[in-house]
Amino acid sequence: MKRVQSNFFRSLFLGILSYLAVWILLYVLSNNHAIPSPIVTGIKMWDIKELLGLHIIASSLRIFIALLLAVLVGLPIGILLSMFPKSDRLLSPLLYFLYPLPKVAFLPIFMLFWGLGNFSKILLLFSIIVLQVIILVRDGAKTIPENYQRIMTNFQASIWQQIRYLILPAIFPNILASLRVSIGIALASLFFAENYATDYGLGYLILSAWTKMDYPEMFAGIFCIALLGFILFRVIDSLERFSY
Amino acid sequence: MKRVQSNFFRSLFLGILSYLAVWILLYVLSNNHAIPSPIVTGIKMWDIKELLGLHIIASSLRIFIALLLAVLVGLPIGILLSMFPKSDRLLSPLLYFLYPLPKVAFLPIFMLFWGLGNFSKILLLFSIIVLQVIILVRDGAKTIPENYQRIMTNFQASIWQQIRYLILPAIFPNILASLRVSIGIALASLFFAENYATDYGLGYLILSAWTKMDYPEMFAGIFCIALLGFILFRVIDSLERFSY
Amino acid sequence: MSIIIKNLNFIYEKNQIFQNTDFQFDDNKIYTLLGPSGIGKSTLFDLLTGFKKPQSGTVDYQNVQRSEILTVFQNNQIFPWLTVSEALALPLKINKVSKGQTGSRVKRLLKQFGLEALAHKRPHALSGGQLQRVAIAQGLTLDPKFLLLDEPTSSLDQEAKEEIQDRLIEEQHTRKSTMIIITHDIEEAAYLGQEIILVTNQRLQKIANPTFNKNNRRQALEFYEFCIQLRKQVRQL
Amino acid sequence: MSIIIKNLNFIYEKNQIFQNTDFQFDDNKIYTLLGPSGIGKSTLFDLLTGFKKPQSGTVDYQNVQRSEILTVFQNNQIFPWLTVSEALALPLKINKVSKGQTGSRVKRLLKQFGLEALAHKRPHALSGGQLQRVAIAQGLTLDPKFLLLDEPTSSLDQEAKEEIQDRLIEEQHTRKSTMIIITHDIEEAAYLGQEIILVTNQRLQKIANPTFNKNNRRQALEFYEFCIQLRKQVRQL
Amino acid sequence: ACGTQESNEATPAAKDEDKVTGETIKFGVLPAESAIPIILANEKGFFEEEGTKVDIESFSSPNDRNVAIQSKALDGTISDVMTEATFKQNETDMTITSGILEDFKVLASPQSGITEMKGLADKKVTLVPNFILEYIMDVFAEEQGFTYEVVDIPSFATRSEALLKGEVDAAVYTEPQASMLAEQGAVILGSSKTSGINGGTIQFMDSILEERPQDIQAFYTAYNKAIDYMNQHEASEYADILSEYQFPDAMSTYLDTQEENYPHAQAVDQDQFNEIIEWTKNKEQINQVYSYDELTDFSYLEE
Ligand SMILES: Nc1ncnc2c1ncn2[C@@H]1O[C@H](COP(=O)(O)OP(=O)(O)OP(=O)(O)O)[C@@H](O)[C@H]1O
Ligand SMILES: Nc1ncnc2c1ncn2[C@@H]1O[C@H](COP(=O)(O)OP(=O)(O)OP(=O)(O)O)[C@@H](O)[C@H]1O
Ligand SMILES: [Mg+2]
Ligand SMILES: [Mg+2]
Repeated sequence: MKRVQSNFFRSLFLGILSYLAVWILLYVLSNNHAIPSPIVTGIKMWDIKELLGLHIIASSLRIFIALLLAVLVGLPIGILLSMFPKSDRLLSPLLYFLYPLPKVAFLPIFMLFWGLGNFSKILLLFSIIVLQVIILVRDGAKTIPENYQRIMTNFQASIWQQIRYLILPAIFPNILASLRVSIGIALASLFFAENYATDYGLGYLILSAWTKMDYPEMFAGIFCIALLGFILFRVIDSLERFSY
Repeated sequence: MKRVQSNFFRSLFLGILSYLAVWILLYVLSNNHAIPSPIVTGIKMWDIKELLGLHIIASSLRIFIALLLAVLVGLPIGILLSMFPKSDRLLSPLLYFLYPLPKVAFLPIFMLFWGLGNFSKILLLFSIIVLQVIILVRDGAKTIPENYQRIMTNFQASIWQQIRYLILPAIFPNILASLRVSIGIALASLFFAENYATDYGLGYLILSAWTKMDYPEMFAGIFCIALLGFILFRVIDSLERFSY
Repeated sequence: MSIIIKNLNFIYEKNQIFQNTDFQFDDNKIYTLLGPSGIGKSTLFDLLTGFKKPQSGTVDYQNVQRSEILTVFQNNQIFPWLTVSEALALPLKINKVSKGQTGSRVKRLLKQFGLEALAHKRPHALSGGQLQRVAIAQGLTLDPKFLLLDEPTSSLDQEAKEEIQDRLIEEQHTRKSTMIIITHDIEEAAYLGQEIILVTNQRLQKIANPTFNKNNRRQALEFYEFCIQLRKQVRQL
Repeated sequence: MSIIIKNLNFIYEKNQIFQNTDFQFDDNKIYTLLGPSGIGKSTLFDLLTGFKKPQSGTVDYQNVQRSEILTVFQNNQIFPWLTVSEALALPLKINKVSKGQTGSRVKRLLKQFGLEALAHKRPHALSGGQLQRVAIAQGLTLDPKFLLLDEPTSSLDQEAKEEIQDRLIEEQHTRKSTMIIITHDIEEAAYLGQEIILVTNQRLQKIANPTFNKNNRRQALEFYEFCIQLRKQVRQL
Repeated sequence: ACGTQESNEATPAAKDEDKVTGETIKFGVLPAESAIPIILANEKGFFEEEGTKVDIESFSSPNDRNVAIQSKALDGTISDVMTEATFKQNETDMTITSGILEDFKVLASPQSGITEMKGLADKKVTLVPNFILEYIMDVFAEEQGFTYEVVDIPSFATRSEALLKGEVDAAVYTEPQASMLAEQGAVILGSSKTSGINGGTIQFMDSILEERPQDIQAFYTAYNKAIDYMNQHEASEYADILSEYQFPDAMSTYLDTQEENYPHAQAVDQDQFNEIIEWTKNKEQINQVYSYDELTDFSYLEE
């Protein structure tokens, strides 16, 4: 446990350091007000720390719920598609059509059905993530060696048992990979999900700071997204221990 | 060959059909002007077919170049990270920080350095995709059985040979998966990359139709993105044949 | 209780493995299968369990369920994420055996197969022979009426081999089940087989029916004579 | 030309495999290693190739490069994406052998190992014994000074086994290389081994040095007597 | 498809008798000067005094707002004449009930060296085509007799970077962004307010106008109270409210430099309206000409 923690802080430190290095480089290279100095941004962050906390909490909650829903829905679908090639042949054309759609263009639909509140924001995030999860889980489950399936058939495992004892442990690394991708996309999408009718959320913070041309505030928000992402990523990395 | 083709058309047909079904369902359910009927949209598409073609070509080219660059850069980096755990420990914190950033927020920076032209658009797409590729390739290469590494060591393969004869074939399915994810994201990001200073591109088409509230045109653009995505996905599926 | 093969035809692409093959495996017996490498012994097992479907002909179960037939595969596949005791518990879990029973059964098998010290190891940390013993033990956790073993002792030293052979005979005896064992070891075929079958010529062929005294065969001269004779017989075909 | 083990200690977690072990493998010889399952034979191979590092002690190469030592692993691992002929060509490609030479060498090996009909098959479509022959052939594509074979004939029928054994003897003879062969088959150990080593007690121990006539041993009574004696010797330890 | 006209005339009659319902009015705003009276009315309790309740939903892009309107997620919004006409064409029935406070400025980029409107002849101007920004630019261009090239950059922030970096020669902006850009070196070439160009509007859904006209009246009473408040107080006094709504400091600075009093909510000029509709039709943004009476009803404004 202690080792894991010290690892976490070491890599957090490394992450922040290299992030700052890139930032300073850009700052010096661009010499433009659109890229504020890390120091000015740091001071800004300190000034609005309570507010920042609220923004972070609001965004984290939305992301967390959306991720949870996406895994709850996407995981079973992905597994089913991999187990029943027929269903895959039937459904994957639709998936392939829906996947590349810019979900943000469907805001009207989300608003129409679910209003302006949190629910439609979470659903927007969900709709972006869930297809990723489905496709990565499906692709992962497809690479399970045929031999392994044979063992389960040998023991006359029911479908549910095959999922429980073979597929879930076998695709655990794929689930982690799909979570990584999903978190990245979810965080980047906050930016669109939170650009209407909200008072809290990092996406909202960044966007409104941008409109105000308050670049230090904007970069404070961006840094928080990066930090939030980093922490979520490390949490996922630490789950790798449960992988074989 | 013939089988593959007929398969393609079968699934294209299925895809369009189910896509239309979802669309019609939404159309009927919402009964709102923001979701035009497929027929009206179809007529619109026919009316602007030449223009639509140009939009598709412009977007495809941008996506293609960005994807190519992302694979050329991301594949080697991902492989190196997987081969040298030290480099992974050093670099992954930065990756984890950069990955979740909303790249669109850096548009001003891209513009600053590379102007309003195609180059900055492609670079924006590239910056969105390349981190996906790196992380999915790395995660994929990490799951190569230790036994396989042993065989290569046994034959005293150089690093380059290990990549050529073991890692590339072994992670081929992962490369395909990362391409799928990347294409999805790239197409969805067109929407942002093409939202400035351009005359052609599906993202531009959708956005300008949206501001004009010309919903049939908007949905024509969305349909084209979906179709483009579908075709790219099927191309990738067909590459699966080269997988073991 | 029997598995009856009738007029079986099986072809891989252009490679005819069985042609109009008939055979019947009865209950309460150990069959040993001999035959050159690549002739179709493992394929036969897949046909018996229904994992592969013949192009024509039938495999009928009489008074036996598919779920009462179990294979121990040639490659000793154990899921890489399971420890030895988890691997032994898996078939029991799947068959919804109670926790208590599972625990005691796993314990007994670990002991019988000398795997106690390895209970918490994963497959990658096992030697070839250890893995093979785990695979056999896994096949014995349930009480299959028909147990198909594909070269179950190929990676074992002589002593371990003999131990496992006796273990198998005892298990068969107490359970009154049927075992079908593929082996390349003539002595093993002779020692274990109540019927010895040769797989060749796209057919199954009974070639011997050892009748010597069951106890202490390994010391009996009679046994070695039989082996030498069997070896000659196999070679001639 | 030799590999010299000095004062070797190797421990897996709490499991001591070798303790202050000394041994020397010389050139132009076939060694066979006998020993109970799980004693550390495969581990010894990993130590000889440097794939595993001893906790203390040394493995020294004298007049031999690491690149001239090759292992044929116990599990016959062949990359699932390669066909048989691609698998045989792989080590040659890695060693930058010219295309023409690679082609003819692969062809010869396919013929010698009776794999011609399987040249374009992938591993999943091979039988256990076929896979094993591919693995051995793969080990022979290059001309290693030391070839380490880990139970190379465990999945082969008697006839194929004898063929491979003779193949190995011939290869060793023409190349004047050294082979170290792990086996559980006493006859194999006696037939192939110019020196027979028992792995046990965390030590390597020469137990026999068969000196009977090299030709036609399989027909010689002398050979079988030797085997019986060897078996007893192994069992006693 | 065209909207029904009878509703416009029917509603005002009933409005005096009914009591203000107190139900919420969902009102969409963008972060611009026009939103300030509404924000103040809300924060200073003027809406409450009138017995009504307003939920201010703020949007960062006109697209999102339009979508919300068409999804019937809002009861009223700030936009402009051409947006209203487009809504109508898209069968979203709303009626313009007043104009708004607004001041659009044409800004030249610092690098361009342009100091007067004429200098923009054949230059690149970034704006959102088909809407009020282009209309204003067109009016200026026509007055001065030149043509210019439109560079379409919908994203607001990207537009300002393009301007400051000199990627484009000019841009059209509303307050407070115009002042901010001016602070950073952009040159103000003209102002819609001083040139008397007005296109911005407040409109409500026909359904709410029909069902709760008294609420809308109350809305305007409070709105005017807020205007009075703005006239009586320095902007710096309510600067913290503005910053809570994510307005930059430049907003209060700009407000304080205004010499004239802000006007109460007022009707949109009919000639101006017709010109805008004509322009919008010419842009093929709408395919029919809407009349003043069809789209407006200013009877909710107290005399
Ligand atoms: N999936 C497959 N596709 C095509 N041919 C196959 C496939 N599996 C096996 N074969 C071929 O079928 C033949 C029989 O294979 P099988 O595994 O049954 O042999 P076996 O008798 O078990 O041999 P061994 O003793 O070597 O294990 C072999 O020649 C093999 O090459
Ligand atoms: N990676 C590992 N971690 C821990 N223990 C291991 C590991 N690999 C092997 N062992 C243990 O070390 C011992 C020696 O293993 P090894 O594979 O060398 O045996 P072996 O002599 O080759 O046996 P066999 O004849 O069964 O192949 C075994 O008891 C095994 O459980
Ligand atoms: Mg077999
Ligand atoms: Mg071993």
